[in-house]
Formats: sequence, structure tokens, C-alpha cells
Amino acid sequence: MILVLFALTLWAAAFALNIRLAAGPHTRAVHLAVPLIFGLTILAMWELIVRGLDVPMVILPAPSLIAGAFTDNLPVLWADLNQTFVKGALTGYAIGATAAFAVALLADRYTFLKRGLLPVGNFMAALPIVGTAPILVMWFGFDWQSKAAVVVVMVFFPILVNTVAGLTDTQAMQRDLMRTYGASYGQTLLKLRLPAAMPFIFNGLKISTTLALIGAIVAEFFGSPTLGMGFRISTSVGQLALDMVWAEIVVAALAGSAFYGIVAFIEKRVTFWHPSHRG
Amino acid sequence: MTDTDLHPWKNTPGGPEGRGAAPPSVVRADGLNLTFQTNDGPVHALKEVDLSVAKGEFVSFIGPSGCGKTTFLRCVAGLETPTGGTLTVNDMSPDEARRARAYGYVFQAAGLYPWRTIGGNIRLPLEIMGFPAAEKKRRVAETLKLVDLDGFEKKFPWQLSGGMQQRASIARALSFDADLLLMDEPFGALDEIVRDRLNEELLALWDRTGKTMLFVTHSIPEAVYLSTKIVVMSPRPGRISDVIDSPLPRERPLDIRDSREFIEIAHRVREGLRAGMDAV
Amino acid sequence: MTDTDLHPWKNTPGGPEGRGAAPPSVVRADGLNLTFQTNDGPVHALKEVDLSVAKGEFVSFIGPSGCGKTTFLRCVAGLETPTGGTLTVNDMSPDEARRARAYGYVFQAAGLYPWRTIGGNIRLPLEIMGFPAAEKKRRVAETLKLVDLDGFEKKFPWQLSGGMQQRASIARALSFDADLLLMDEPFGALDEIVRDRLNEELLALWDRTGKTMLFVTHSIPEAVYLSTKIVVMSPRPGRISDVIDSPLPRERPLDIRDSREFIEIAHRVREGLRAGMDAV
Amino acid sequence: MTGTTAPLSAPGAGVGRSGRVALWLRSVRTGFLPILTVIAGLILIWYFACIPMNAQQSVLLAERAGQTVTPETAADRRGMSGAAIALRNPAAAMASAFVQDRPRLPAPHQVAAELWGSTVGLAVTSKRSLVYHAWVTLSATLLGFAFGTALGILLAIGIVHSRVMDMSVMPWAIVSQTVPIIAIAPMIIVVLYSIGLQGIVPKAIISTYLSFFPVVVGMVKGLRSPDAMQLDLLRTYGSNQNQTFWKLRLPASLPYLFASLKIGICASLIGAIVGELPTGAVAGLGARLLAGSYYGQTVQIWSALFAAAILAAVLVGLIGAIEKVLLRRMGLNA
Amino acid sequence: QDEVNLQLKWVTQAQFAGYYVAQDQGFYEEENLDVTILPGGPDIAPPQVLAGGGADVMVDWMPSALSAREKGLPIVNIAQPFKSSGLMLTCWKDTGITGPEDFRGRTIGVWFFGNEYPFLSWMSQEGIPTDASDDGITVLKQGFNVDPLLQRQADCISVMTYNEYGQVLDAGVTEDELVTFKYEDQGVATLEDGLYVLEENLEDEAFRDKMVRFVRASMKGWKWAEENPEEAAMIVLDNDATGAQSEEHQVYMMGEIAKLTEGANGALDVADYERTVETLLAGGSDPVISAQPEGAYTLEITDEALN
Ligand SMILES: Nc1ncnc2c1ncn2[C@@H]1O[C@H](COP(=O)(O)OP(=O)(O)OP(=O)(O)O)[C@@H](O)[C@H]1O
Ligand SMILES: Nc1ncnc2c1ncn2[C@@H]1O[C@H](COP(=O)(O)OP(=O)(O)OP(=O)(O)O)[C@@H](O)[C@H]1O
Ligand SMILES: Cc1ncc(C[n+]2csc(CCO)c2C)c(N)n1
Ligand SMILES: [Mg+2]
Ligand SMILES: [Mg+2]
Repeated sequence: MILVLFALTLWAAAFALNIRLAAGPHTRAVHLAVPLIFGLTILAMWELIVRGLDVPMVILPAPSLIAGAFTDNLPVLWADLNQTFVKGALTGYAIGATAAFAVALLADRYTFLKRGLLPVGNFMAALPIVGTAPILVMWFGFDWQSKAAVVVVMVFFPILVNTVAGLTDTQAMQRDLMRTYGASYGQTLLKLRLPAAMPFIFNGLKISTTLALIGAIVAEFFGSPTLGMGFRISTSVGQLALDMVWAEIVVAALAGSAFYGIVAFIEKRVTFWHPSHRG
Repeated sequence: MTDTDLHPWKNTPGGPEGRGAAPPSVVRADGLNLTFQTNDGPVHALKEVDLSVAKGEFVSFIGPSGCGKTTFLRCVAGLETPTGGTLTVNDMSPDEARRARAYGYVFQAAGLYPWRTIGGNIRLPLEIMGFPAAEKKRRVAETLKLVDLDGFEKKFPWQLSGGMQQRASIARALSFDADLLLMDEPFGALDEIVRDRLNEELLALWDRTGKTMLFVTHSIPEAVYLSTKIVVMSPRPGRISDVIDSPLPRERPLDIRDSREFIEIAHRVREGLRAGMDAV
Repeated sequence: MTDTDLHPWKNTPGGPEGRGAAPPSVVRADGLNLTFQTNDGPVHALKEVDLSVAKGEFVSFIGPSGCGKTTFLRCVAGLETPTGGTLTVNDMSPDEARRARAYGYVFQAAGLYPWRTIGGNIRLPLEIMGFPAAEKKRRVAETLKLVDLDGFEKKFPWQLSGGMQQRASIARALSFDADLLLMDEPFGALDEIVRDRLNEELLALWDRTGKTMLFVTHSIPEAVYLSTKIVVMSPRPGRISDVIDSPLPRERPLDIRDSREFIEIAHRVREGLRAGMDAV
Repeated sequence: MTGTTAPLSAPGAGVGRSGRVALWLRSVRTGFLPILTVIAGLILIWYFACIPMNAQQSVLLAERAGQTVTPETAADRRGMSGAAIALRNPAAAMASAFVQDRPRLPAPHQVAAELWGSTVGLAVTSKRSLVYHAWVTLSATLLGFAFGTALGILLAIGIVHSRVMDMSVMPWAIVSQTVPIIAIAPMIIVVLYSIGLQGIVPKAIISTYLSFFPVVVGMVKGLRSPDAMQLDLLRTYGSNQNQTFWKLRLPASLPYLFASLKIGICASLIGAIVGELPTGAVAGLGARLLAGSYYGQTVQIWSALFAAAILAAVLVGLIGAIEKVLLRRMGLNA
Repeated sequence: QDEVNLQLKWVTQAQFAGYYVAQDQGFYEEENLDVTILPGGPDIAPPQVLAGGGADVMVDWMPSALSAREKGLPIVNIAQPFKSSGLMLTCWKDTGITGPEDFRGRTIGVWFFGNEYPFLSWMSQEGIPTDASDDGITVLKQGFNVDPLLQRQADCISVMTYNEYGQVLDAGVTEDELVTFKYEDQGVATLEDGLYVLEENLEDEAFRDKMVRFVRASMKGWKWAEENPEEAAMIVLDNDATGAQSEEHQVYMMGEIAKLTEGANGALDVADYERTVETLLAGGSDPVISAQPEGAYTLEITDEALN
């Protein structure tokens, strides 16, 4: 009980600290420190409350146990990450993004196709992964290929819809300018519409990063080789090795956030000109 | 596509030669009509517009908001298709003229592409028309200097003030040196001083190169100061209510605007405008 | 908060009474300085600005783009905090004056809230200041009529032309009948004819109500036509380069602009502007 | 071809040229014709794909029925692609491509028949009725959606008004969405179990977890969408934070809110379906999906999948309708 | 009435007929019990539910239960309605597999989530690696159905005699196209579907009494089900909220289940227990449990319930 009280005091203290930091000048350090303090406080409270209330390890392990499992199983975690993230998620993401991009260009060129494809596409985007994953595992086998297929299905429509929206997001005047130059379709696409579409395309790409990793992990619940983050999570739950489960979740969160961060970084470089990035 | 299409600079006359002869008609409109179909009925934007613009003329269009100035310019540019009457540009259809890259167009807003630097924006038409690399470089530098923006080539549009952006957009239209310039309120967003400067420079450019100018403005003094011919339009349906030939000399220092001749023309334009308004 | 704070209309003088006495200073700036801290160094937007505006004056501010006109108006409105010097509005600090709802502000763009009807937009300040329902209704109807928009109360902003929107935004600033009006290029987006009309009406309103006006414009004729005092500013750093008291009578028909007096003042303003530019 | 697409979408461009013809063309293009064409095309492709996809089984059935097939034994056919098998045994492949009980890819009409049979063909109270299962899922979806929307809006208000919240909550909200929900769903259920929460609430909480995020992101964007001038206007009236919220930030954020609500309700539906798995998957569309999958009932899986997608489409359509009415009343034509 | 929550290992099906029958026929009521049966599923770990307090008693396989015990979750077997194991591997005959030695280099589907222990300990007894090496087995984490076999993605898959094997046959495969390896026949059988509770709860007299009555009524249900397989199957069907089970399949399953419960009165046969422990300890380099478990079962409940 004392530990729980201590946890609450800690929370109050950290919150006060954060308020002071946020009120001060906004240096780069502050921007890093505030969320970090927030996260560390949550971890500390978690540890204290789990210990204080004697929560069974098989329900919720304490962060210290998770950290232990993490450092003890680095090779396994690395192999799982490689299987699920690099082979499954990244491949699927690349294929899905490329395909969505190609279809978006077609749909953009042929209005008829666009008007027909987008509603149907929206409909298919609503298919729950819990249902598509078993089917795709049946079609594409147990290894990473089926996971990549699941990822393709998951990321295809967000990217398609955003790209199509982006390609039409030019002002009439910008298009007219191209017409006064007698520019061809290809020239207009390359010099006007693609650059103008970039903020939208990156919006789709960013949304899709988290979808990709989650899709690959979930698909492994429906059949996999004896490797992979989803495999490890479900197997470890069955074995009541909850510390390992959380270690994998930590890996997923790290990889997912890093993936998101990288895409967001590239976005910042590519769409530096967009008002939302000019500060 | 022919070779000349790809390399239009090859047959750009460029200089003022041939101006001594009887000037040929660059733009000729006969009974031009344009009706927009909108959800709540047709809008008669241009009605029976007759106009002939000779080579080397500087024609200003003035009239209240919505009278069809922009629409007329867009028709000349082949961006809008008239629903009646005939319109030729350099004896071609406007669409052919557009494809032959016969004109430069300055839109009312600067409309620079934000992902390109100022230099990149001016280079854009040159890239599209397939100018060789060295030529592109030369022309960008030249037009930048012309609009007094040298040193800003590497800056992005949002790093410039509104007036500088407007000048960049004029440079962009000038870069490929078309014989015909269509300008839709190019100086609308500028303050009076900068505007005066640019007016002077535009006049000098016109005088030097003998280009034909179609120029839309809201400002009576600007119209009078610049033009050899002022077209006054009135709205609903948009038509020409008066065409005034300016007796002012080609040489026009800024303070010609305080001269009596100038004030008289301005007065006539204002009266024409008011008459058009009251008729509605 | 006191009762008067909540119900400011209770002590609104409203009429032109007391104008006979020596006019008190409504706005007084002494050695005003304002420096913006930006990523690439400080921008000195206002430098040593001294100005005193008496009750009932109509003061125009004119100057090239970026010279600090808007910044000065924002300081008066308490939207920007000066980095040096003193500034009082009705003998209060600008921030106190803002809280006391001492002024109406018309922004450069109409800036109507698109989810409110014209009537709803005009009602907005009245809602915030807590006017009673009947009073709100009366004032909305009254100001709508003032700007010639009766019948459009239920329309949404995008159903009106640009000029009508601008008038609605003026009505919004007038609705709560503040004694001081700050207007930042209110007519910038309008064509000359509509602008003329609104100029006449604004002048009539000012004459009738005896409000104090601070008015920013780019147009020399507009400044000369409207003002009792013209403040010419020059840029980098923004400061006042000339203050011209207008000898024109209070009654000003539109064609006063063709009068010699008018042209002379306009000339002086133009010279002042040019001098400021060349000094840079 | 250059620019046949451009001028039609450009306001003020091209309408004049073709007049009524363009208007008519537009109405056709915006109508159902393209959708129907695309659907018809997809169904055709789908039928065609059934042949190779189901070829292994079709040929096996033929072999068991005593017909001669090439290659002769299933073991020999093992490594071959469906297309190769179908090409070698066209008759056998065609004969049973669209009628199998457990096809790899069920034919459209099989899915349609199952959908029809398990919705219209049964009393809605029947445990075999998809309507019953859809309702089970829907109730959790709606509850979770309500929680998620409320939580999302509250967080967004906090983030917009407090710098600390902005700096500390937002990064962790992003991280929370990188956590695979299917991994922590069972734990959420067990923890709630142990504090006595059962039934619809645990599922709804998983829906909440998935749906609050799009709402936060959209609402933060929306509440910050008023520009400096709109905010300054209220400052000139001496408006307080409360008034600024109700008179400016909230109305300005509505278009953003609705866009994120549409994403949120889809996420919520997926959450409810995922949440059904660790609750014993006794009822609901997720249970149907899983039960279909235990017994290799592909037709049943596909019909449950389509039911879920139709449900999502209906929900999104509903939100869209509300949006239209509301925004029109506010003069913001959507 | 005393409340009892029973957590099943898997979804509602005839595998758990005894409990549904006892509830349906009022046997629990006779013992003054109010029993709630919680179906399991692919995402539910019954020991976790038990630990979290969501259930009083669970159905689980002994390998998973012993492993959980070793991990520090003290659970105790209080009854064992299943005498024999229904687990087996099914392979295509045309692969040429005749015995465990032929598994080398093959792909085999295995259930995980705590169900992998019997297979892993069998293979380590045979000395066959399961690491996808050339002379080892490529293990697939098998999903919920028999598709991997039908689609020939695996040479062999795990099946239960009473469930998946029937599905393979249902799909049109004949028995002579298949080779099967029952764990029971291979001498590596482990106990399945026992009843387990938390050790600490057993210290409570009221709880023990509740369990005594629960076991008594449940066994009555099992015997009823054995005698009336068709009715039992129908009762299960009535309790299936998914509406996905078919009558034929449940009748088939009930028939097969009856073979497994045959000869059990609910009391744990200590010899069976010891054989199971031995199998699990014999796991070579990576045994499922590393030490002889202590107190992993109690006979007191069944002694009291059945006498
Ligand atoms: N928020 C700000 N941050 C940094 N610099 C600013 C800011 N606002 C204005 N400035 C700078 O201060 C100077 C004065 O700006 P201000 O807007 O007052 O000019 P202005 O006279 O109103 O010009 P315009 O006629 O274009 O409206 C300019 O150089 C401008 O770049
Ligand atoms: N695409 C369009 N569809 C329908 N009506 C249009 C379209 N474009 C212009 N119009 C209408 O045609 C008329 C003329 O418009 P135009 O833009 O040529 O006016 P303008 O003289 O350039 O006015 P401004 O001075 O405001 O630029 C207006 O009434 C306008 O509403
Ligand atoms: C993910 C998953 N885990 C375990 C089993 C195994 N299982 C638990 S109870 C039972 C009996 C009957 O079907 C079986 C086979 C499975 N099928 N799927
Ligand atoms: Mg125009
Ligand atoms: Mg300004």
C-alpha cells in the first residue's frame, strides 16, 4: 500500500516538473525531456503498483521483469524482428505502397476508373484483418509471404486514397499555368501534380507504418513458422511467459515508432515547402 | 510534334524588326460570346465582343468585378472555349496558339510552385519547352535581373514578400520571350510605390521589345499610364462599353500622371465605368 | 469583474455630445518600439513612433509593404506587446482597453466565420459581450441596414460577393458601437467603383457619429479623400516619416478628387513615400 | 488526352466548352455507372480466379470419382500451381470450380447465397443469423465508439489548451498505436475479468483503444484550425478561453471531427471483432469468422467478412449523413 | 446456491459435453451449484484466467498445467475425467512416412499456445531436432483448422481423434490416404482435459466442498453423456452461441470423446500421472519441466466426491 501511495506522489511530482519545463523556453532538450519524464513516470508507477498490489506475474509483469526478459533474449527478439518486421512488414509495405501508387496513377488518369474504384476500395478497406489473415495464410503459406500479403491488403487503401486525393489537390491556376505552356500529361504529372501530392502521399505512408507492423504480427496468430513476433507473443501467452510477451510488445513499439519516425523525417525533408512544416 | 514545337526559341523573332510595316492583327475577336452553364442557370460572361489588337499594342482592360476581363483573357489563352463568334491569335485558333507557345500569361496571384526555388520556378517553362541547359541558365539569370531579383534565385517563394513573389511570376512569364503577353492584374497585390516602379519597367520592356500586351487592371491611373488603348467593360452580360485610344506619347515619365491630358483620359474612363455600372 | 465590464453598452456615450470641448487624446504613443524575435535574427518593426490621436480624428496610415502599419494597429489593439516606449488608449494600457472592449477592429480580410450566417457573424461580439437578447436583435438589424445588407441576414458568407462580405465585416465591428475604430485595409480587395461607394459611406458614418478612426490603406487617393490626418510611414525599421494634416473640408463629394487641393496633397504623400523608400 | 481530366475538375475551367454535354457527362461520371462497371469487372475476375484457385481440389474430386487426370496422383500435383493444373485438366477444373463445399476461393454466388441465407433466410433471433451476430458486434462497437470519441475529444481539448499535455501525451499516443492490439486484448480482458467486468464492456474498451487515436489526431488538428486572424478577432472582443472554445474552436473543428469519426468507427468495429476472440468468441461477427476458420468453412468466413464490411459501410454512411445535415445547417457545405 | 465459474480450454463443443450435460440436466442444481461455463478460444490461456480470478476451476492439459506450476502459478489437478489422449499426428500416406524416423526433413504442423509440449517432448525423446535443419523437422505453427494438410502445405499435422481427424475425413480424404500416429500408441501420451484449481483456494473448506460437489455432478454429466451420445451432442449444440457447429460433427465428436473418457471415474490415476511427468521430464536438452513436481495433484476431492 505504501508503494502505491509512493507511486501517486511520484506522479504528482513528475507532473509538476513537466508543467514547469513546458512553461519555460522550448529548447530541443525540453521537447525530448517532457515526454520522456511522462513515460518514465508511468513506468515507475507501473512497477510500484504491480509490486504494491502484488499483481500476479502471469497477469501483468513489472517493468523490471520485462527489462530482464528483454536483455536475456536479445538474439531471439532480434530474429523475430527480422522475420516479422523486415521480411513481413517492410516487404508488404513496399509492395502495397508501390501497387497503391500505380493504381492511383491509373485512377487519376481515367476518371471513370476513379469513380468506380474508390468506393469499392473503401469497402474493401473495411474488411477486418481477423478474417482476411486466415484466408491469406491459406493462400500464401505459413512463412513471411502470407504476412506480407496481409500487410499489402492493409496498407493499400490508405495510400491509394491519399495519393488520389493528393493528385487532385492542385489549384486551378497551377494547372492552367501548365496549360499555357502547352505541357504534356507526363510533364504536368511530373512537375506539378506529384510534388503537390507529396503531403497527402506521406500522410498515407505514415498511417500505414503502424498498420504494417500490426498487420504482420496479427497474421502470425493464424499460422507461422516457429519464429516471429506474433508467434512469440501467442506462444508465450500460452506458456504464461508474460515478461517475454511484453518484451516483444516493447520491440514492436520501438520498431513501430522508429518506422513512423523515419517516414515522418523523410516527409519533413520532401515536403519542406508545405506550410505545416515551415514552423 | 515538329522540331519547331520542341525548340520554339529557334524562330522567336526576339527583336523589334518589322515594326515599321502595317501592323498585323495579333488578336482578333468577332462577335465573341461565352455562356457558362452553372447549377442555377447560364451566366452570360461575354456578349458580342469585337476587338482587334495590332502587333505591338499595349491594351488595358478595365471594368467592375465580374464583367468578364479574366474570361476574355482566358479565351485568348485557349484556356476557355467561347460558345459563339470567332477568335484568332496570330491567325491560329487560340488552342493552336497555346500549343505553339505563342504567349506568356501572368495570373492575378503569383502562383509560384512552393516546392521550387525562385530560380526553379522561372526555369519551369524552359524545362517544359525543352530549352538546352546553358540557354536555361542564361535566361533565368537574365529575367531575374530584369525584375530586380538577382540574388534571390535560391530562395523559396514563402521566403519572399508578396511583391517579390509577384515579380518572380512576371519573370516566369517573360523567360521564354513570347511575343504576346497576357497579364491579369499582375500588380493587384502590390503597394503603390512598388507598383509605380514595376509600371515604369513594364513600359520600358514593352518599348524595347515591341511585344503585344493584353493587361487587366482595376486601377484607372494604371490603365491610363500604361496603355495605347483602353478597353472599358461592363457587366451582366459582359461586353465592351468603350474603347479609348490614348493620345499620350510613348515616352511616359511617372509624373505624366499629374498632366491634364492624363487626368482627362482618366476622367473619361471613370465616366465610362460609372455609366456601365448604372446601366445594370 | 465589475458590472460595467459585463455590460459595457451601459456607459457607451453613443452620440457626438461633448465634441465641442478640447478633444482629449484617444491614442497616444511615445517612443514606441517593437522588435520581433525571429529565427534569423530580430526584425525591428516599429522604431521610435510618436503619435497622438485626438477624439474624433480620422487618421490614415500609408506606407510600403512591411513598414509596420499593421503592427502599429495591433499594438493599439493590445494584440501585440511593444518592446519599448509607452502607449495608452483612452488613458488605459492597450490590454486594459481591449478587455474594456474600447474599440472595433476591421481586419484586412473579411474573416467572417463560415459557419455563421451574416446575422450570426454580426451577433458574435454582442454574444460575447453579453448583450441582452432584444438589444442584440435591434443592433444586428440596425448595423445591417447601415452597411446596406438588410435582407441578407440569413445568408452564409460564401453566398455573398467579396464586397458584401467586406461590408458585413465592417458591420460586425460597428455593431457594439465602440468609440474607436481600427481598420486595416478594409477595402483592399474591392474594385474601384465599389470602393468609392464605401468610402463615401464611411465618411458619412464618421461625420454622423464622431468616432475616432485609425485607417490603414495602400491607396493614396483613398487616404487623402478620407482623412483629417495622414501618417506616412517608411520601412526597415518602420517609423513615421511624415504627418500631413489635411486642409480639405469635412464635406467631401467624390469629385473633390479632381480638385487641385486634393491633387496637391496626394502629390505630397507620394513624395513622402518615395523619400522613405529611397532612404532605405 | 492532355487535360481532359484537368479542366473538368478545375473550377471555372472547361465548363463553357462543352456546355450541357459536359454537365451530362459529369452526372454520368458521378453516378453509379462506374461503380457498377468496376464491381462487375471485379466479379468477373473473381469468378475466373476461382478456377485455378480451386483446381487442386477440383481435380482431386475428379480423380476420386474415377476420371483420369494428369498428373495422376495428388502427390505429383503437389508442387504445381493451380493454373498449371487447370490448364492440364480444363474439364475437371471447370466442372467443380464454383460448387465446392470448402473451396480455397468461394465463388461470388456462393458467398451471396450464404449471406442471403444467413440474414434474410433466418429469424434474427437465431444463433445462425448473421443479423444477430452483427448486432452483438455492433453494440460493442457503438459503446466503444462512444467511449473512444469522448476520450479522444477530451484529450484533444487538453492538448490544445495545455502545453504539458501536448508535449507529453501526443508522442505516447502514437506509441500506443504501435502496440499490437491482438496481443494485449487478452490481458485487458483478463484484468477486467478479475475486477468483475464482463460482457460488452471489455470488448468496448478494446474498441475505445483503437478509436480514440484518430479522434485525438483529427480534433487536435481541428481545434487548432482557426487561423491567427479568427483568434485575434475574439481577442479584440476580450473573449475568454471558454467563449473562444465554444464560439470558434469547436465549430471550426467539426469538419475534422467528422473525418476522424469515420475512421474511428471503422477502427472501433475492428476493435470489437478483435475483442471477441479472447472473450471466448461466443457470439458476434468475430466469433463467426473464427468459427468458420476452425472448420475450414471458407464460404462462412467470406460471408462474415462481407457482413463486417457492409456494416462498416453503413456506419460510415450514417456518420456521413449526419455530417451533411449538420454542416449544411451550419452553412459549411460538405 | 454456490457460484462456480468453469473455464474451458476451447470453444463449446462435445469435447466438454459432460459439463454442459450436467448443467442442462440439472445435476449442478441438485448439488446446489450455480455453474457458469466460459468457453475458451485461440486467444485464451485458461491458467491466466484462473490466476486473474476470472474462473474457479479450469479444463486444461496436464503438460501446460505442470509447466505453469513450474513457472510459479500453483495449480492443482483435482479430477481427471479423460483417461486417454486423443492427440495424434496425421500424414499423407503418399509422402512415404511410415514411422517417426521419417519425420526428418518434413514439414509438420503443431499447435502452440501451451499445446506444443507433448510434441516437443516426443521429438526430443526420438532425438529429432525441430529447428528446420536438413535432418530435422520444419515446424509450422498450425492455425485452427486442417487446411495445411488439405492444401499440402504440411506433410503431417496435429489432429485430435475427435475433432480435426473427422474434419479431414469430412473433406473427402479417405482413411487409406493417410497415416496416423497416436501419441497413446507411441507411448508418449500425456493427460488431457483435467480439472485444475488454484492451490491456495483448496485451503478454504467451503471451496473444497464446492469442488467436491462440482466434480461429483460433472462426472454424473460425463456418464450421462457417454450413455446418451446423441442427446449430449444436441445439448452441446444448444449451448453453442456461435451457431457454427454442425450436428453431424458434434455427434461424431461425442462418439470419439466417449472412447477417451471410458474407464475413468474422474479420479486421477497416479500411474497415468507419473507416466505423463516422466514423458515431460524426458525432454532431452529442453525438457518441458525440469524437476519432479510436488503437490501438483490431490486425490482428496475425488475421494470425497466419488465415495
Ligand atoms: N509575427 C511576426 N513575426 C516576425 N516578424 C513580423 C511579424 N509580424 C510582422 N513582422 C514583420 O514586421 C514588419 C512589419 O510588418 P507589418 O505587417 O506591420 O507591415 P505592414 O505595414 O502592415 O505591411 P502590409 O502593407 O504588407 O500589410 C515586416 O517586416 C514583417 O515581416
Ligand atoms: N467557371 C465559371 N463558371 C461559372 N461562371 C463563371 C465561371 N468563371 C467566371 N464566371 C462568371 O463569369 C463572369 C465573368 O467572370 P470573370 O472572372 O471574367 O470576371 P472579371 O472581370 O475577371 O472579374 P474580377 O475583376 O473580379 O477578376 C462572372 O459573373 C463570373 O461569376
Ligand atoms: C491456436 C490453437 N491452440 C491450440 C489448439 C489445440 N486445442 C486445444 S483444445 C483442442 C481440442 C479440440 O479441438 C485443441 C485441438 C488449437 N486447435 N488451436
Ligand atoms: Mg479577374
Ligand atoms: Mg498590413
